[in-house]
Amino acid sequence: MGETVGSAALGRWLRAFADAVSENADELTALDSAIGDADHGANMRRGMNAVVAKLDAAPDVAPAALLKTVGMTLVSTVGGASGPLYGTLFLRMGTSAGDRAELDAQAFAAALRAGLNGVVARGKAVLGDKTMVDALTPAVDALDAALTDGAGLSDALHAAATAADRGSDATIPLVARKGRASYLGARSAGHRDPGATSTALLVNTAAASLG
Amino acid sequence: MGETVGSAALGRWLRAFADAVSENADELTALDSAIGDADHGANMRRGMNAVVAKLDAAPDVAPAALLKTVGMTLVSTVGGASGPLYGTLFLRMGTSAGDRAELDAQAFAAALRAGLNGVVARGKAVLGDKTMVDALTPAVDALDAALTDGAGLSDALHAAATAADRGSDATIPLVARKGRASYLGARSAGHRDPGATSTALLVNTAAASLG
Amino acid sequence: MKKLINDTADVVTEALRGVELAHPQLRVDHQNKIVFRGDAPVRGKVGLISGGGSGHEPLHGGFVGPGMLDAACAGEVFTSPVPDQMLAATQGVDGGAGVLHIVKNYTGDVMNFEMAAELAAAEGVEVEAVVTDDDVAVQDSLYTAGRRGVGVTVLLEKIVGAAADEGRDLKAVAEVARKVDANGRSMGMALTSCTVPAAGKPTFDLPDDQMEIGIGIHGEPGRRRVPLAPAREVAEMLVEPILKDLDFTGGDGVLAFVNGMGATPLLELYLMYGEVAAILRKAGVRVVRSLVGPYITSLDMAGCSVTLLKMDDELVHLWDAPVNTPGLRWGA
Amino acid sequence: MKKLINDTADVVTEALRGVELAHPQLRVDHQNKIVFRGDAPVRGKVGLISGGGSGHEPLHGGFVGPGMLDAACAGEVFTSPVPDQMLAATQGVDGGAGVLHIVKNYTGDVMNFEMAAELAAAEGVEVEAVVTDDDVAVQDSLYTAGRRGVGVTVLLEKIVGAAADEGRDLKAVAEVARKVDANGRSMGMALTSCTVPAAGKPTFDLPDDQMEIGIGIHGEPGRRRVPLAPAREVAEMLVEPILKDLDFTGGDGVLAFVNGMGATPLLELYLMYGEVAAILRKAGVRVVRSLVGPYITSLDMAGCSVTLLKMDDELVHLWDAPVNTPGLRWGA
Ligand SMILES: Nc1ncnc2c1ncn2[C@@H]1O[C@H](COP(=O)(O)OP(=O)(O)O)[C@@H](O)[C@H]1O
Ligand SMILES: Nc1ncnc2c1ncn2[C@@H]1O[C@H](COP(=O)(O)OP(=O)(O)O)[C@@H](O)[C@H]1O
Ligand SMILES: [Mg+2]
Ligand SMILES: [Mg+2]
Ligand SMILES: [Mg+2]
Ligand SMILES: [Mg+2]
Repeated sequence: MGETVGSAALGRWLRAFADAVSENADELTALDSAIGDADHGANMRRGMNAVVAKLDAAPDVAPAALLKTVGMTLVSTVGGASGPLYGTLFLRMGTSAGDRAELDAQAFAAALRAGLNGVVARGKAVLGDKTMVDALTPAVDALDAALTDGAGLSDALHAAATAADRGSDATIPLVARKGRASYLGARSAGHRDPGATSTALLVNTAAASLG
Repeated sequence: MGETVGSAALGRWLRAFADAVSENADELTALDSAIGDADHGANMRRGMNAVVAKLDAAPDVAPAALLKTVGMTLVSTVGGASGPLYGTLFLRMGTSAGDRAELDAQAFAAALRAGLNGVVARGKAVLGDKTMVDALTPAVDALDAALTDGAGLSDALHAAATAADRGSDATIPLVARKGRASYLGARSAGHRDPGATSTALLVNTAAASLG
Repeated sequence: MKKLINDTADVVTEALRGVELAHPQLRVDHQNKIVFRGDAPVRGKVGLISGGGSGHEPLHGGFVGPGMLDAACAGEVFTSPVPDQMLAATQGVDGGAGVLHIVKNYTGDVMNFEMAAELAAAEGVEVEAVVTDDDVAVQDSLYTAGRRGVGVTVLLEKIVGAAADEGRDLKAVAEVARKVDANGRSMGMALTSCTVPAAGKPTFDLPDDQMEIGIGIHGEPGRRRVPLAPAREVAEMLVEPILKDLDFTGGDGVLAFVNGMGATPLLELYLMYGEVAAILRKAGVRVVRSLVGPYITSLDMAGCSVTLLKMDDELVHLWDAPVNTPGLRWGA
Repeated sequence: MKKLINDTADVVTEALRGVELAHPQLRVDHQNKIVFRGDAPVRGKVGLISGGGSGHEPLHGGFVGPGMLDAACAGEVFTSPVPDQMLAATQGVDGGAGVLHIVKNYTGDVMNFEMAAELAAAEGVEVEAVVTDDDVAVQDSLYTAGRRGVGVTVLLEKIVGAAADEGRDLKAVAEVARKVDANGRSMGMALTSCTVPAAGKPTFDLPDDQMEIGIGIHGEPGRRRVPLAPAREVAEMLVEPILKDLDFTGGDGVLAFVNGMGATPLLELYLMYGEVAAILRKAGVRVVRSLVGPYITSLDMAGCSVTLLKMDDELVHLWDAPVNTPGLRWGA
């Protein structure tokens, strides 16, 4: 633990996320049953299991390489909408990490924002479309704001996690305009978005394992 | 009503049988669900509805012609195992009736026995195979016996009906050796045979409407 | 009951209307519920007809066309057609070389086809009948109705259709048919019951954790009810009694046919085919041809059956010959 | 859950094993879950690949072969394949004339195929993509994911396959594909839910007396839930929105396609086809070709969809051209 994030910390985070996905896979799939095709839990679990296997096989790499491996593994194993989106998130984080051995709070926040921008570029969703962007955007904003206010990384990530949870909650009343749920039109309202839910897990496990 | 059976009486009998089949169609099908293919009620109802339509269209024919029409109508509309069997029963009764305008008790009994023989010739079932033969054989035997004992047609038909019911009951413990139920082997035991059940209805309606 | 139908009494009639509209190369006699090839009777060719209760589609109507049947009689759902239909079909396909009746071994089918053959003979048409009885789930005995005709019927209609197309005479065509029946064996299973439209509810109750092994194509209960098992064990339960009944090793190999009962998706049928093929390989049975899909079904029953047919050069040649029907088509 | 499977994680892998064994003319890349025609790449011919989540069989793997696709990528059940698979398929079918990607319009499929196209371009393979989006159940708008790709995909793969077979170049083949998509419309319905193996229970609850109109092929809920109705009313509910969306009268007529969702028997599909044809006749729409059967399914869902495609001489000619795949075959 500390004010910077290196490969060991990233590994802890990703393993914690993998555990959270596994524990919540049935719930994620249930959410996807309501407004999608009942596979988001299975997709994310398959992908994160593959990520953990990669981490086990090659633990000692720099943050950029690690994040890119995670991204490519997700792209190659998840499929569906979440594969390219989560994959792009980590690929862009890797690019943003550059050749740093450790990311300080600012660099980590910048990487996460680069990831968010990648998700938006790939999926073309805007805030309020009822997607993972609705959890990720407020989380990245809260992280930046807390750091600007002088908070430490840990406090800032906890603020981000709270924002991600709120963003996930906020998807419930929305009518989906992107992804499979958009086929439902008005009937998509009243259901939590599965991708926003898994993204909230991602940010919460970051708060628990980083900083 | 009387000691002889003419076309009017035959018509009453067949209409009564049609009504009984219709009322019991669901039960016959349920019996056939247990050890067959769930269509005996539908088959017999379709056939007897067609018979009634024929009777309505051409009521004034001699017994032989009437019985042959009934037989041919059943052959042409029922299908399955019961179509050829019930059809043959009535076709042979018609042949046996010859050119009589009225069948006395002996002639009626002889006709029914001819019908039974036709069923056996067509289906090759013997007593105890768990088929309609198990209801029809004791009924014909009881009819003959009662007439030999000096009973009137009405009493003799009531004896035949009782024997048919018993014969139908007696199929319950049997293992089927003919028809679809034979595929079940030992599992056919414990179920009443649908064809024996409809045959008992046939003999009971005869007792109620003839003699 | 959830079905895409109107009145339960009209299911067969209305489906035949759809068949006629979808397949202009076929002709439908609506009164007699017969599907004819459009050019029947074919002069000089042995006519092939079959028929049976409806609910097994594509069997038989979907197998009418060049290289296979000349006509098929549709009975009510799961009820044999009547002799009048069979007689009309026989007369309609008689091109002067006689007519073969392909009959699945069910009491009703056999008796109705017998009556039809008697009527046709009286009309001067030469008729032979061949009865399929390939279902090893049923004990075969002189004292029962014998084995049911199931999957082999599909293969037989194709192979015998090719033999008739080659111009063989009625005796020779019937001989090929009997050879196919003698060399084929089948066994089926169900995960769920079918629902006969007129009955309105499932024919049998099958608990969520049970399956029926040895099921017939009319939802007739099978050999035994057992707990759900993985596909590879199901494949064992179907293949093992077939291999016990007839030696399929050696010779010119077999045609392996995994059939869907109606509600089982192709994904599962291919998975089952993989399991069946693996068992056959282990047993030393060489597969030279295969067929996977719903070809002889049981309405909306979920489940499958396995059929093996011993092949020889003649049967392979006839199997590969062109066929052009809605249900099976190649080379044409 | 009652399915003929082993482990839920192995369903696709094991089904592909069965596909390979049942169809020696195909080649299966098990690692990448790709079904290839055995002779791919075909020199000088535009390569056609498609792919998507599994569970829609015969789509897409069953449509691989001469006259149709060169390869199909199988994703997990209802989950788009990944770019690695699509790249491997693209490279495997590239005969020097470029490769067309046929993509059903789902966010996941589109994004994965986009990534694959970027990778293929980097490897120097010329790629065009065409996206099918024919489902009128879904509101079409710039601000949503747009319409789903459903039944038209089947027709497109056949027609475009014939165009590629004729030796047309990539641009021309893609143009035919876009023409088919622009002229086709579909609408589906479900009587029951499907069950995704990994989920283990039905995707949605549909009461015994209700049906879902406008369903997608992944069990995505549709336009509305209504009480069960006779087939002729169901046909109205499907055809009417299609005719409202595009004028199908006049011209060279239409191809009418009644598709089964997986668990609906052929008997009902033909009955539905009769109803659809009757409505079209009344509406002045002339049917010149037809297709009836389960071609783009949704696992074990009961229900059907209707697709209409406006034909012209070119499309009729391409539709009638020979095709030789497990799922569609004629003239070869
Ligand atoms: N265009 C998009 N932009 C951002 N996120 C999206 C987009 N489309 C879908 N998603 C996210 O993906 C999630 C669904 O993922 P998943 O179920 O794994 O894939 P699929 O929809 O292909 O089955 C949705 O809940 C949503 O959060
Ligand atoms: N060989 C036979 N001889 C006499 N009766 C028979 C024979 N086979 C079947 N049956 C009778 O037919 C009945 C079944 O009739 P039905 O259900 O209408 O025909 P199917 O069995 O063709 O569906 C049986 O219950 C039995 O009584
Ligand atoms: Mg999903
Ligand atoms: Mg019956
Ligand atoms: Mg029957
Ligand atoms: Mg998915």
